[in-house]
Amino acid sequence: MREGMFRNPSGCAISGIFSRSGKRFSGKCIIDSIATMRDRSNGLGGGFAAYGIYPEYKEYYAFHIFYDSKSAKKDCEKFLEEHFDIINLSKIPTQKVPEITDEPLIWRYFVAPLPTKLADSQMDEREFVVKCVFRINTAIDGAYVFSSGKNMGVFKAVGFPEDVGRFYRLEEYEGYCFTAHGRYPTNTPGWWGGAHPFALLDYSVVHNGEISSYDANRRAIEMYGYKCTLQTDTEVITYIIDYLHRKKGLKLEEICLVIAAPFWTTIENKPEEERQELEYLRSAFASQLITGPFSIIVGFEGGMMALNDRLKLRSMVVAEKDDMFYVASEEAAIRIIQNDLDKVWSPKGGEGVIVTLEKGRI
Amino acid sequence: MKRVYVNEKWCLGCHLCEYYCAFASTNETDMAKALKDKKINPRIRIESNEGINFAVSCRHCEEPLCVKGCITGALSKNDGIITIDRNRCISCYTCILCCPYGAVSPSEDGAVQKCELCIKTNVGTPQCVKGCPNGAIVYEERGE
Amino acid sequence: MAINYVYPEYEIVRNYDRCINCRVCERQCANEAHKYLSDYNKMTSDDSKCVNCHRCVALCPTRALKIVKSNHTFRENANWNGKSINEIYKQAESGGVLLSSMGNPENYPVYFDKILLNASQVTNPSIDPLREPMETRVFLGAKPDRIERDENGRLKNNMPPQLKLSMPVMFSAMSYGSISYNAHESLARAAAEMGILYNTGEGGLHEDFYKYGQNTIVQVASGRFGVHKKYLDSGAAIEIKMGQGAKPGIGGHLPGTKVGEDISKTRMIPEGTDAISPAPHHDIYSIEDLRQLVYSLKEATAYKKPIIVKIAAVHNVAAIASGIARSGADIIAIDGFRGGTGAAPTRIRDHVGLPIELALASVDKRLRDEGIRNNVSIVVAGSIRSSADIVKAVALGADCVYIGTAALLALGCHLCRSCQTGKCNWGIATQRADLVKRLNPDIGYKRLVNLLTAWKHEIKEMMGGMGINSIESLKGNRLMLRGVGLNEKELEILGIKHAGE
Amino acid sequence: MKYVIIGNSTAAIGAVEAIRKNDKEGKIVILSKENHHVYSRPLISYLLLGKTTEEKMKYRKDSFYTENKCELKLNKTAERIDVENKQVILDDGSYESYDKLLIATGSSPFVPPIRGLDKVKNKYTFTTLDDAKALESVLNENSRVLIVGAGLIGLKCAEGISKKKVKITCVDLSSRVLSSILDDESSEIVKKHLENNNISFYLEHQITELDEDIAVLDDNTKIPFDVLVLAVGVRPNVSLIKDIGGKTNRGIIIDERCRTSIPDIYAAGDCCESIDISSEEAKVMALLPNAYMQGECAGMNMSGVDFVFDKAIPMNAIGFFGLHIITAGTYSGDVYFESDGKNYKKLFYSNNKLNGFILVGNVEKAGIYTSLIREKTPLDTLDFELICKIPGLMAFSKETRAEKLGGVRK
Repeated sequence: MREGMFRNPSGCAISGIFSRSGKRFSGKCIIDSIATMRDRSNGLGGGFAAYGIYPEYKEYYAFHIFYDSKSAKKDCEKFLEEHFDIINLSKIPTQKVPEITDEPLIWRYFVAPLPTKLADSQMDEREFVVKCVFRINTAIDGAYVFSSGKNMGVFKAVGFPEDVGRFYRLEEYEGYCFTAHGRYPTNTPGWWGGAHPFALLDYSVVHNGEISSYDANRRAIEMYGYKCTLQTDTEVITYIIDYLHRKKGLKLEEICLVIAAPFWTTIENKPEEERQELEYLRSAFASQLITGPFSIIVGFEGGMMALNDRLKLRSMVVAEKDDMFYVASEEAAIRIIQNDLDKVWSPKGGEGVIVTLEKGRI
Repeated sequence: MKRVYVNEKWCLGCHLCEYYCAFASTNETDMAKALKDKKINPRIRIESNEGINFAVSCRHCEEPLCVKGCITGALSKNDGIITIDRNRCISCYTCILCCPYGAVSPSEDGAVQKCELCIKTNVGTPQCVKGCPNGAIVYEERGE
Repeated sequence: MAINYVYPEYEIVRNYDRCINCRVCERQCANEAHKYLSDYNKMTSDDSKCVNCHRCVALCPTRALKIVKSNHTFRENANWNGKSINEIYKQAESGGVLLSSMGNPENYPVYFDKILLNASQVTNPSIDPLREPMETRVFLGAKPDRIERDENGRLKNNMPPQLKLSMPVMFSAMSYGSISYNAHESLARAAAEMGILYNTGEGGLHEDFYKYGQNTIVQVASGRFGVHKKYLDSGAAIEIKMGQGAKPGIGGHLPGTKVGEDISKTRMIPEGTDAISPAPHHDIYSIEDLRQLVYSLKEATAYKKPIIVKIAAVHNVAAIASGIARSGADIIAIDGFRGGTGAAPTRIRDHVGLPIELALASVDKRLRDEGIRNNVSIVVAGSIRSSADIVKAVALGADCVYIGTAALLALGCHLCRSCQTGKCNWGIATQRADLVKRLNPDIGYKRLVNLLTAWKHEIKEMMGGMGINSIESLKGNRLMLRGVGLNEKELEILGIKHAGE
Repeated sequence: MKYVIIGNSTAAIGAVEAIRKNDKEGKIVILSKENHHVYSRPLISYLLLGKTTEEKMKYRKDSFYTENKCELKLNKTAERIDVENKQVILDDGSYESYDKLLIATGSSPFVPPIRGLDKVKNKYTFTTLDDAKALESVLNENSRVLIVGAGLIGLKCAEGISKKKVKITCVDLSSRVLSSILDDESSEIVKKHLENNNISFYLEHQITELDEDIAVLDDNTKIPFDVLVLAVGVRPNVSLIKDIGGKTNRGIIIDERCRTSIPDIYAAGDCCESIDISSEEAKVMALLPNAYMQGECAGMNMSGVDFVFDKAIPMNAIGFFGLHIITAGTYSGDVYFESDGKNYKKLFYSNNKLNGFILVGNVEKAGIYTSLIREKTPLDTLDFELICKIPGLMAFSKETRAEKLGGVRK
C-alpha cells in the first residue's frame, strides 16, 4: 500500500539543529541526535532536511526525485527539460546499508525555470515551480519529487532514521541547519515518498502527532490549488504554512497564532489592539486552525521554527548553546550532542520558537 | 420573608391552584383518591371576570386585622405566617368581617379556614404555587 | 345534513376512576373537545374536535387522560392506505387544497440517522471538556480574500461584517403573526442570554423587541411586511427570504383573523386583512436582481450588517448557492424539505424539495470546488433535532444551523400540526389573547436556554471525543463521519466513507 | 418606665403587646377586679352552649403575663387616681404608682329601675364569666327564663342557654330584635329564625311590674318565669376619670392617640367613646376589635411611639343557631339591596363612599366591604356595580390588584 491511499496515524521522533551564525557543520550530529530516540520510531520511515548544503548551486532549485522505473525517469526528465534549464543532474550518492532495502532510483537535479515558459505561465517563479512539482507528482506515474528548494535538500527512506542517514552519507554534507524525523506509523507503508520530512520549495516539515482537524484543514487548503496526495498531517501542515507564509504574506509569528491559535478566553484578556489582531487572525483563517496533538519543526531558507499544538499534547524541548539552537522530542536527544547547554526549556502549547540566521541568509 | 405573589397577567383561570390547595390539606398522597367525588373548599380562590383571572389567598399582612379582631385569640401571627388554631375558633366570623381581601372563609367543621402556606401539611410548601402551570403564583423572597 | 366520511383520528381516553371533574381539560381546550355534564356531574369528550395537542393530558392533575390513535381502520390495502382515503374524503367534501403545518412528516430517509461520528483512541487523545477549554464560538460572514498591512506593517482589520455566536445555532425565521408575541419574546430573550441570534421572519419587528437588536436577524421577504429603515437598522443582520423548505416555490398566507391591532401595526397592513406573500419577489426574477437587492440593503445599512440569503433546498441547490455566493451575500441559509411552517399546502410540504443533509454536502463541495467557500458562511435548517445533528451538519460543512421546530417544542409545542387553525393551545401559533398568555416568556425563555445549554454541553462532549477542541476544526471535517446503510451514490454526495472503511 | 393598666381584658392585652414591641424592660402592672386569667367576654354564651370551655376561652395563653413580664394583680379594684402623685389608690387601701396609666375598665350592665325588681330572687346580668357561671348554676330542664332585652347580649344569652331545654321568652321595648345593628327586614329574618329555635318574643313591650316569679307587661300580659336575665345594655365605666375632672361624655373622651384629657393617662376599649369615621360622630363602640386596636394604640403611645388609630367604625359579626350576620358602618345614603328571603344584603353609600352594610346569611368576603368603609375608598375608583353583586378584588383597578396581590409598589 502506498501513502495517500489511506490515513496513516503515526507516532514519531523529531530533532533539529540550527546555527545562528550560519557556521556550517556536518550532518553527523543530527544522526546521533535522532538515533537516541530509536524507540520512538519503528523502522518504517526516517529522513532529514539539510539547509545550506549546496552553496555552489544556491541560485538553483535542487529537485530530489524518486523513480520507480527507468521509464518514469525518462518521462520526468522530458518534462523537466520542457520547463527548466537543467544545470546539473546526478544520482544522489548513497552507500549500501543492510537495513535499507527496496531502494528506488534516487536522482538530484539543479534547475532554473525556462524564462519563456515562466513568462507564458504568468506566475511568479516559486508558484511556477510548485505547479511543476505537483504536475510531476500527480501526472507522471512512478516519479515523485520529494525535495524542491534552493540550497537545501531532503533525504528520506523507509527504515530507522540513523540507517537512512548512513545510507545517504549525511555526515559528508555540511549545512547550517538540519532537521530529522523518525516515524512510528500504525500501518506498514512500503513507499519511500511517504517518509518524512515533507518539503515544498524550501519549506520542510517534520512532525510528531496526529491532528484531529486533518480533513477540515485538507478540504480548506485544497481550495487554493494544493493536492494532498499523501493524506499525511505533515503534508497538509506544510501546505498550510506555504499558503499562509508565501501566498498570504503572514509572518511566521502570525502563522503560529493561526495554526495554534490562543483560546478565546485568552484573547479576551489581551489589550484591545492585540485582541483585535488575534480575533482577526482566528476568524479570517479559521480553517487553518490545527487541533489535536502535534509538535513540528519547520525548516525554511535562513531559519527554523518549532511549534506545539495549543494544548501541548506532544513533548518538545528546545535548548541553546552559544549560537547553536536545538529542538527535539526529548531532551536526551539534545544532550547526546551537546551536554553543556546555556538554556533548556519546554515551549508552551501554541508558543512558536523561531530562529533565523543573524545575517538573514548565507 | 418569602411570600406568595400573584401575577394576573399569567393567570389562565385553570383553577389548578384550588385543587392543589384542597389536595394538600387532605394530606393524601393521591389526588384522585383525595378529591374524587368531593366538592372542594380551597383556601385560595380564583376570581374570574371577562377574561381576567387571578388567585386570592391570605396576604399574611404586616398589620393583620383578622388577628387583631379575633375574639378568641385563635388567629395569631408567628414568623410572618398567620395561622389559625382550629380548636379555639368558634366561627364568629369576625375575621371574615375584618379581612380586606376576603381571604378567610367558612369551612365545614366549625372553624374558619385560611391559607397557612401549607406549613401544617405533609408537603410543607405552598402547593398552589407548585400546581400553577404558568408561573402566575410564585413563592419568593422580595426583601420587603 | 351531509354524511361525514371522516372518522376522528384520535380518541380521548378518560379514566373515570381518576377524573375529579376539576374541568381543567375543558377550560384549556380551545377546540372544545371536553365538556362538563352538570346534570350527570361527569366530564365527556368529543373525539372529532381533538387535534392531539396534549394540553389537557399535560395539565390533568390526576393523569386521568390520554390520547390514542384511533384503531378504526379501512379494509387493509397496501396501496390505498387510510391517509390517502381520508384525504380524498376531505377534498371531496371541501373542494379545497389540503393545508397542514410544521415539517414534512412522511417517511423519507433521514440521512443524519445514517451517519456516525468518530472518536479518538490511542493514536491521539480525546479531550475532556470538563478539564480543557472547548470552543464553540463561530463567526458568520464573508472572510477577507487578502490581508492588508498599515505603514508599520500591522495587520489592518479588513474583515467584512460578521455575526458572532457563542455556539453554531440560531433560531430560524418565525414571523410575529405566525407565532405569538410571547413566543417571540421568549426567543429574543433566550437568544440574548445565549449570545446567539433569533430571526423576525417576514412579519416585521414589534417595537418592544428593538432592544434585542444585537441578537436579531431582520427578514425581508416577498411581502416586504414591516420593512422600513428603522427595522433594517435595528437588527444585527438582514435576511432576504427567497424560499422556505416546507413550501419551496410557494408564498405565505397569514389569514386576516390573525391580523389584530399589534400585528397590523408591525406588518404595516390594515387590521383584519390577509397578509399574502407572493411566491417570488417581484423585483427578483434572476440572480442579478438578487445581487441588486443585496447591495441596496447593504447601501441602506452602510455596509455594517451581513446579508443572509435564505433558499429552500431544491434540486439544483448547489448551482443556486454558487450564484448567491457571488452575489455579494455574506451568508447563505439553506432550508431542507423537513423545515417547519405555520401553514403550507400539504402536497407541497410533503413532495417538494431535498433533504438538508444532501443539499448541504453538495453546496459545501461546490463552493470549495469553485474556491469561493470563504465568500459566504453556510447556515442549514430543515429539521435539526439534536446536538448530534448539529455536529454532523458542521462536519459536513455547515458553519451554523437554524432551529425552528426544536425551539417551538422547547416552548411546549406538541407537533399537533394544526397551527393553521390559530387555536394553538400552547400559546405559540395563535393570536388569541387568552391562548397567547398561556406561554409565559419567563418560563419559555428559560426552557430555550436550558435546551441550548444542554446541547452545548453535548456538542463539547462529542468534539472532545474526536480530539477537537475548537469548532472551526470540525467544520467540513468529513473524515469524522461514516455512513451506515447508504449506497455508493449517497456516500459520494455526502462525501463520506462507509462505516468500516 | 412603669406602666399601670386598670382592667384585664382585650384593650389591656392590646396595650401590653404594643408596649412590649417598643419597651422590653419597663414594668407593667395590670389591675383586675375579677379573678381570672384574661378571657374573651363574648365567649361566655358559647361556654354555656358548650362550644367552648373555660380553658379555651382564655384570650391569651397561660404564659402570657410571664412572657410579657407583666405583674397581674387580681381582685383589685381601683378606687381613685391621685393625679398629683401619679398613683392609683386601690380598694384595699394600697396604691400603685405609675408613669403611664391606661384606663381599660370596660363597661357594666345597666340595671333598669323596674318596680318590684327587688322581689326577684333569681335575677342575673350577662357580661362576665361569673355572671355566666351563676346563671348556669340555677338553670335546669323546663325552667322558664325571661330575658329583658333583645339586643346582642340578650339574644346571645338566649342562644347560650337554649341548649338546656329551657323555655325562653324575650321582652324588648323596641319593635325589632338587634335594633342597634339591623333594619326592619333583616331583623325580621333573624327574629323568625330565632322563633324557629323556640325563643318567643314580646316586642314593643316593657315590664311594668315584677313579682318573685311573674312579670307584668304594659298590656297586662303576665309572664311567669323562674329566672330573670337583665340585658338592656351596658354603661361605660367612666368614674375614675370623671372623679378627677377628666373629660367624659357617655364614655371617656379620648383623641386618636387614645389620650384622655389628663396627662399620662390613656383610655381604651368599652369604657371610652371615639369617632366613628363612617358617621363622623363620637360614639361608644363596645366592640372587641376596636378595643384591641385602641389598646394597641394607647400602648404604642405610652411607650413613646407616635401612633394613630382613627379607623374606628361600628361593626359586628354575630350568629345565632347557624345564621350569620355581619354589619358595619352607618346605615345612611343610597341603598343597594338584594335578598332571596334567606340571604340578605344591603349596602348604604353616599358622596362616593360606602357608609355601611348589612349581611345576613351569606357573609363571605364581607371584609372587602368593611375595608371600603374603613379606607373611605372613593367608589368611582372601582367597579361599584360589580362589587355590590360580588365582593372581590376584581372590582378594583389592575394597578390596585398588582399592588395588593403582586407586591408591586406604587
